[in-house]
Amino acid sequence: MYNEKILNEFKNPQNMGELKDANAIGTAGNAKCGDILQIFLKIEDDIIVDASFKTFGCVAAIASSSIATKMVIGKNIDEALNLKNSEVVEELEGMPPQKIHCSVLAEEAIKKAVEDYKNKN
Amino acid sequence: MYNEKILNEFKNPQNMGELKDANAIGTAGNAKCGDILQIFLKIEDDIIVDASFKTFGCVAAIASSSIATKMVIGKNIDEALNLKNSEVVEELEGMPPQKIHCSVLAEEAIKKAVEDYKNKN
Amino acid sequence: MQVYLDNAATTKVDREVVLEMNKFMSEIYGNSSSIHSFGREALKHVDSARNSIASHFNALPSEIFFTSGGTESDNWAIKGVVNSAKQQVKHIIISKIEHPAVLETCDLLEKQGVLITRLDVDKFGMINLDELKRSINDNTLLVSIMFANNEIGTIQPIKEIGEICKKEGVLFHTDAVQAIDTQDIDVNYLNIDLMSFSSHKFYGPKGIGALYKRSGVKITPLISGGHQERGERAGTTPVELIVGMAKALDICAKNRFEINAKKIELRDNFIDKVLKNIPYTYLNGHKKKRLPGNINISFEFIEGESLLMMLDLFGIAVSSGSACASGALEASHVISALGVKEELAHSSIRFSMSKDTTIEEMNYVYEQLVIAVERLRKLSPLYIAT
Amino acid sequence: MQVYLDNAATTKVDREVVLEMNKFMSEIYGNSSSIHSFGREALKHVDSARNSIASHFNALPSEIFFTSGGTESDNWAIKGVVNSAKQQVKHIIISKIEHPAVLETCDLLEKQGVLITRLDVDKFGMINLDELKRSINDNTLLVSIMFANNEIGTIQPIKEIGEICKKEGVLFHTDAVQAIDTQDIDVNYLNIDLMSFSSHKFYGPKGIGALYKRSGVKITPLISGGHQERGERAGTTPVELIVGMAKALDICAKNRFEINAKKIELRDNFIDKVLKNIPYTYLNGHKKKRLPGNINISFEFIEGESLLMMLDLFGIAVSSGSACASGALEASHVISALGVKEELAHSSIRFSMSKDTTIEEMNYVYEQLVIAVERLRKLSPLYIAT
Ligand SMILES: Cc1ncc(COP(=O)(O)O)c(C=O)c1O
Ligand SMILES: Cc1ncc(COP(=O)(O)O)c(C=O)c1O
Repeated sequence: MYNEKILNEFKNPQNMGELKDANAIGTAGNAKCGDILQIFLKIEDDIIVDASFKTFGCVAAIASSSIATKMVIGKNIDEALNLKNSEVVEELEGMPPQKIHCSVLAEEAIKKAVEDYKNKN
Repeated sequence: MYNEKILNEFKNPQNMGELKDANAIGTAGNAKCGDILQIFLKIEDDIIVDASFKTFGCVAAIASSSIATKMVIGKNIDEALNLKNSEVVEELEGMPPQKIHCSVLAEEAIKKAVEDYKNKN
Repeated sequence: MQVYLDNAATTKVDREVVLEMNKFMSEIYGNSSSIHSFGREALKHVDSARNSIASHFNALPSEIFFTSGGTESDNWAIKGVVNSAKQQVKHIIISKIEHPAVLETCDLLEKQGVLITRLDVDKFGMINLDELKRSINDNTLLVSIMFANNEIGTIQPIKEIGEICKKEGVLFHTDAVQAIDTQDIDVNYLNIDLMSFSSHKFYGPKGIGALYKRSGVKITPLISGGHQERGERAGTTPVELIVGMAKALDICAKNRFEINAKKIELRDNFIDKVLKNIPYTYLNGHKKKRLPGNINISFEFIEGESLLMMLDLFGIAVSSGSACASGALEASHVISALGVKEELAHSSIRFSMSKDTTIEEMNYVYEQLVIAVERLRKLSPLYIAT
Repeated sequence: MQVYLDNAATTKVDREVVLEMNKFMSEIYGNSSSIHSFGREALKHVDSARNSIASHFNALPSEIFFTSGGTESDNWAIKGVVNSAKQQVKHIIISKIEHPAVLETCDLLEKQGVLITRLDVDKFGMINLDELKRSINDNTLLVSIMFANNEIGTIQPIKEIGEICKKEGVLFHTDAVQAIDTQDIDVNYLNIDLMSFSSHKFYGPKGIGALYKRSGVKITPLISGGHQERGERAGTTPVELIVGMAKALDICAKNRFEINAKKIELRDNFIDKVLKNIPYTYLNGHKKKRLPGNINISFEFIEGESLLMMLDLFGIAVSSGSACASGALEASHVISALGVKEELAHSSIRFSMSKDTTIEEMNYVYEQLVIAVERLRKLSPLYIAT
């Protein structure tokens, strides 16, 4: 059901773990539903200079988290706020319909992290 | 569905065709139902000295006819009148339930032949 | 010499099909619903089998639903349409010569209050299109007419039926079980909404078939449970059977033209020879609009089963129109529907050829047939009587 | 190294079974309903397969009905009992951990007005016999409790259930799909009235199964048409699949004792090692009353599917309790019914062994499991949080 791109992203996820010097964190989902995505951002002058993730969830959740961190690094925070789950899906070259919600969680976690940063600053 | 005994009787039927010097004929069944049994008897002093058959019908009908002629040869007419279809079935070592009616036709044809003889004499 | 001429009953599985199936039973044996690589590998082949099967009928892969065979497909199509329909009065139109899978299913539904129209056929086994048109009313949900008949091989005017159904806005199901190996079927060109077929009639394994269901057509599942077949037909996907069926269909399609031509020649020669040389013989079905491999002849004064068994003694496998094997005493409902006299209905024999049937085999069958017919007629009280 | 530990999903077909099936596809390919010698030869083998299968369960041959698999058998048993019952109010008792083939069929019947009681299970997955007794009332037609669960392997007290049903005069159906290869089943000793099973779970082909139906028990057909299976299940008899299933069952029965012992040892060693050495792991199901080949463990802080896929990267095929493959987002209904917290329900993995599973394979799996669990926990926001 997963395409090669998703499986590859799952096999070799990028930006794993907790970013030591993160200044923004966003969390989406909950364990009862089987998916929690946590995004760590390091933001300097409204530019995301680094990002990482921790995820409890299925292959799609992990792949979405990984790809989303890669997508936001280098972006400014307004661009990141505009990240849509459909772009995550596109970057992963499609996703099984029942897994689309994982990409939504990725979008949500990014947004929450940026909002966390905005709230703090 | 047929046992070896029936198949053998069908393969090598005895007493086929019209008995030239028959003095009694009995017919049972009809073409619409797919079975007609005709029994020819040669009766001397109330003893069946020869018998033959002609049959339009399935394997069971032909086997029943054949075995019935063999069974009545040598019998006197009262014994022949008492021939039961179950004896025909037994002699053939069983018959599929839906074919039992063929043995009934054999019994019936024998009876009719004997009655034919009685009516004439 | 052994000659198998009962290919309308079932066929020998193609060597290539067997080899393909073996691979899936011994190597690619995963459950195609599993997401690990064993499962994904199996799924890949199920998907490509589905694609390939769909393409043969100009259907979408998502319109192919695997079942356990033609009978299940027929049951599902008809019961599925009825059960998913909300209207109070439900009406179905079929023909009198449908396969028991359709006939008995409709008998059952009739007892539950569904209205059934059973169309007559003419002496060649063809339905009347005007009668069909007249039979359709506001309550009609479904027309179910077989593509080709299993006993007499008559091919119905499927395109015309499809057009009528489309115009009248009723669903059209066709039992195409007998037609798959020889007919060119485009479900869109023919306006077919539902189509049943079965692998073992075209050199594939037994126990597998499919229902083509046009996308958008709603039928309730017959077998519920897992999510297989997009939630419409539960049960572990029988991978080896599906790839076997797809392979068998590919092979059929490749040589269809040549094989049909060969069969038609053998068929027509045999029919001509029998009708000319054996007196009191009658062809059942249509002379031209018939399946290439089907020969059905009545041998007057002889009961079909005994002729069948006599030929069997000579190593020849055929089928008798009379429904003996099913335990029924009545003559074949198909032959009877043609309006022949009942005696003749009991006297029919079906010879159904395979793609590998040879002229030598047909000649042997003809010779033995002459002998068998003569023997049995000698035994027949009806023959003397004429 | 490739290790297939998903034998509860489906098994590799036994080599001997494949060879047997090949013979029937290539040589004894007749339709067993045909009365010529090709057909009679096929029928002979179907009959002896039926005899042999029946004898394994101490059943009569006439009580075995071939179907397309466990799902069809489950559907037929349950719908068949309901549809043949004349009473107004109809009540069925099942457990909460039945297979979807039973659960969804009952959901459907519930919508049509049938009353369904779904028995709870304890933390080991066992039903409560008192609750069962209390649930039976005058309207109860059927109790359907699976022999052994497919996810957690828990074996129900079938004998006791059978006794209760007999005493109360209600029918007892058991979905024995997971139990056939390892359990000794005597339908009379166990008072089973209806039993579903499926060939592909015991090294036979997919697409074939059977329903045992005690003689005298009335159920309406699910698939109507021909006279096959004594008029109870229409469709051309899939000879090759039936002989394959019978062969597979024979092979299973022959070595059952040794294989069970071996599996149990491998199972218990593996469970002990994991629970002892990998922290935050929990066994699902019963420690003793479980299928010899079933291991089901929750790995806290990890979602099952990702662990499954990580193991897949190491060549290991397992199944995750979470119903990802089916497209559902909910945790497994079975694990949830055990009363574990929902997070844990998403974290379960099933390892199911085959008769050929080796200690080397299990050791390899254990090693890779340690690595995979560590990796995924490092990635888990829940693990840090504790
Ligand atoms: C016209 C027709 N419909 C349906 C069937 C039933 O198909 P199956 O044997 O696959 O159940 C057959 C053959 O038996 C058939 O000839
Ligand atoms: C307990 C149980 N019941 C029913 C089934 C369904 O059987 P089948 O795959 O043969 O349809 C399965 C397996 O899928 C099962 O494990």
